Amino acid sequence: MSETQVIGKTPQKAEEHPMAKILRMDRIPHIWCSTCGIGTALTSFATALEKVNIPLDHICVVSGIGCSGRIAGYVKLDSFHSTHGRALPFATGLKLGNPKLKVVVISGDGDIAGIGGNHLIHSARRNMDLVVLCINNFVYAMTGGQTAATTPLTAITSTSPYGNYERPFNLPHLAASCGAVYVARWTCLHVRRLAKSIEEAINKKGFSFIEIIAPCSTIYARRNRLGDGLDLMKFYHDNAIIKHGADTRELDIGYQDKIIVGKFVDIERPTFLDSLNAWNKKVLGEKFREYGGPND
Amino acid sequence: MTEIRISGFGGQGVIRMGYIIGKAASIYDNKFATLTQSFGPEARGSSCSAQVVVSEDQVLYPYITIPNILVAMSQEGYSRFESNLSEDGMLLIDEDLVKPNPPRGRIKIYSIPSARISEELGNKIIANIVMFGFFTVITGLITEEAARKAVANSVPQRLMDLNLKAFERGYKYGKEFLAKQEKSVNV
Amino acid sequence: MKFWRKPLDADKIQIPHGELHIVWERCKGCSFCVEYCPREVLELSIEFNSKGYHPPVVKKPDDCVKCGLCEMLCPEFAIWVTEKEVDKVES
Amino acid sequence: MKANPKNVLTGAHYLDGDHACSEGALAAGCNFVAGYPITPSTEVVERMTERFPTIGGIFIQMEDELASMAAVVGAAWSGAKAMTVTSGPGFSLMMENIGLAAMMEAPCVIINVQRGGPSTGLPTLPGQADMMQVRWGSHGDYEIIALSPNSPQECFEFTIKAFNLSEKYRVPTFVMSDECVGHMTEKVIIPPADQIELEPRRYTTLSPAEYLPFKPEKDLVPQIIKAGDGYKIHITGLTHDEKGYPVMNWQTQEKLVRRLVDKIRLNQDKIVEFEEENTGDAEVILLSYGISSRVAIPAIQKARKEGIKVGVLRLIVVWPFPEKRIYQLAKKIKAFVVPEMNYGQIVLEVERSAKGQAEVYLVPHGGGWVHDPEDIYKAIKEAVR
Repeated sequence: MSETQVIGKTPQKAEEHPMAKILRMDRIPHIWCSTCGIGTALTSFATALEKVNIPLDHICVVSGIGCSGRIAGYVKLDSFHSTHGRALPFATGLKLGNPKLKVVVISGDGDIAGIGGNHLIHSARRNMDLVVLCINNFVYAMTGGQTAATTPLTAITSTSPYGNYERPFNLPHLAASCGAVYVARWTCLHVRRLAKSIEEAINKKGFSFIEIIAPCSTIYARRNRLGDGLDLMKFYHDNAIIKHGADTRELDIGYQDKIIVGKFVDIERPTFLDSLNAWNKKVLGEKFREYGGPND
Repeated sequence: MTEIRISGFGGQGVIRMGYIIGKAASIYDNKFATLTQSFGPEARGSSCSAQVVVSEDQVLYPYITIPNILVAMSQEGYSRFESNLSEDGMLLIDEDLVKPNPPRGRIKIYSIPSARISEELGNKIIANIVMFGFFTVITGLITEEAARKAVANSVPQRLMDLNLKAFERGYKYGKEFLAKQEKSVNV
Repeated sequence: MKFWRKPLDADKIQIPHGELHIVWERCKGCSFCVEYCPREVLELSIEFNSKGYHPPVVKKPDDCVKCGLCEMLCPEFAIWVTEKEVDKVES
Repeated sequence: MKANPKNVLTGAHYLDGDHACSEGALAAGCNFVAGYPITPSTEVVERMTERFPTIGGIFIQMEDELASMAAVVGAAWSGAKAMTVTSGPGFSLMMENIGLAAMMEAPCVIINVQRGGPSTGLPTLPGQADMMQVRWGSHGDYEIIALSPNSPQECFEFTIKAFNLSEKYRVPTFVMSDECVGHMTEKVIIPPADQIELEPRRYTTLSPAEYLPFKPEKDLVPQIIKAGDGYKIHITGLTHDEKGYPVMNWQTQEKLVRRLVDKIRLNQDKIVEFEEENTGDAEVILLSYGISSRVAIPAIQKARKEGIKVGVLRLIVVWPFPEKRIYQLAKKIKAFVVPEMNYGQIVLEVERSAKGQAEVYLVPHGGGWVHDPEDIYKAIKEAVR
């Protein structure tokens, strides 16, 4: 480590960040803007990984494209940075190719709910054993802040300069109604609860979906004159209401309105692979040969 | 080289009959046989057809051009394809379902109540196998042994007896048909 | 640490002391750590780092109880805290 | 490496081309298929769904072709032998992630049972008009390998070849079948497993500390690992260095993309495969591939009977293109005749390779049926006049 470390104002000998075993420190500093929330979400993910019961060798991260999509490049795990919107089908292939893997999809709202929306609903319907961390900053940030499927009504974006008039998705409701077995929403301020949720989701079998509301200061906050990322964090502090088990139909996010957060769904349902194996065993009996992975 | 077209309506096992002819010729008689079939809405609705080319040498052009044999199991299949049958071809029909015009050229007509026989056997779906038994005798294109093996190895185990029975009925009907014809020629 | 009235289990209470580590050049000056430190241990430096941001500095090192919130909120992996020593409660 | 007997349906079978592709894939060890139904390719996956549960393998019907191709790349990276199957419109939808497979150097096989286009075109009738799309359809520069069968027997054999080439060169490899071959039923002889040679995946022997996922070996192909092996790799569709990390500059682009192209171009003598017949004293050479190469034979026979010296160059591997051989032959003959079921695709490559040394005649056909051999015969006569 060549960087100077400071304690107080007195430079001290370098030590590494406790997350170094999970992060690719050779790639830090990352590309995200000052006061962007993605890094905070990543820290929560890393914190959760310290506690899960799965060996790190078996945990993979798949991202799509965009700001959040870059997360795959910063985790020291088998990590894949795929194409726009296709993180979920890529992850589906990765998981089914080797069912021993635990695959976590971390990507943005544009990627998962916009261009990849079809994959989201079908992955949830199948109860594919994946964890999805959808970092929602309400815009297509990397391309300069265009309207997304999550942009709140009236918010200004580069392609809705007079305000957005398209109804946004209520993502937890979408995921839950399609069959996700674990659904939660937190903001980047709720780091501990978020880490706990991620830990639960990783330890759970089936399709888990966590929406993470993240500040985008450079694009979203600036264009809407909401201050910087810190102002958005303060907004979350004052306006996020924790309501576990809330009816997912009531989780719409209005512009600068209350944000309901919490764990909304935590149920059991057979996964795609469980169903495939159980059904074939039932129908084919002795003749069925379960696929166990690439070394089969 | 022999070109065969089997026509009928969906659900009669037209394609399956083409498959069994091709399998008998290529797998059990060691000839070459290429099956092509009409796909699309036509396979699901009214009429459908299967085409088989049987040859001593490799079949190069996969489609039939002027068929030597037409098997018609429906009036529509007959009307649609009869004009394309070779002038000295063989026309095999289900006599209850197809009312043919007087034959053109030297075309010979061979008829069997295949649907009725299959109903007697208790299952309409084996009309094609009855027809196949008849076909085996009438055309002499494939050996009896190959034909039986092809039937046995192309149907589900639980339906094998029924199918073989259907084949025998068609085969027997064919033998009798030829004997009758010979008699009428001799008289 | 002093209490007005000594808790019954005072001998079991251990309050950890944190030691903060800040990577000066990695910081992008978001000030999340400063804002949300529950004991107001940190403040923004008046100095710039080479990227032009004001990283945090430790204002009250003795007050850090190693809650780790700064570490978790930092989007840059630029601050973390390790355990320094543990205080016993005194009456 | 020999095929696993549990996967191989040894014996003589009466199969259509699509089912023969399935048996080829199984014999090659394919254990993952993601697909979306589309005529006339669906029979391939239907047979896989029937066969997989008893031999160990997973089929998943994805929500669309974009998902299918993305899942194939994911599965390849977790160690599966992965394949997808499609036709016309579905092939177009796969293009972006075919580029991802090329960039991530994921060994995988894509079967395209071509139908008439553009757009929905002729779902139940043949075409050969995706021959340029398979080569150039995704954005950016890359190379692929494509084979074209003309019978169910070749559907079986070429699917195995495709898997082997995709493993050897870590490149998406295509079986460019068509509706005619796919829906044609003929005898297919499947040999015993010990007569089927398979190319093993090029797993690294290096430790995680030494291993670089995109450091090439001598033949320009890097060694691979699979997710979960503890190597903790990062793989991206962005331009990347040997470590796999994205680097956005022209030097990295030059190094990476040139290697992706060169690993096929510089190995092309080992990849290219064709059948050549009577080219020694030929005046005219009939050059074709897939079903067109088959319906051309009666035309060639007829021309030869009339004393026309016709040679044959039939492409088994269409991409990479055998440009060197075509140039050599061009110098000795009058003309090439190229029948294909499109209005001029591979013929452009023949012209390019002949470098003006011989005339090149296209015998076009818009698809929906195969060529009338008579039209090919006429073109041969025209070419020697």
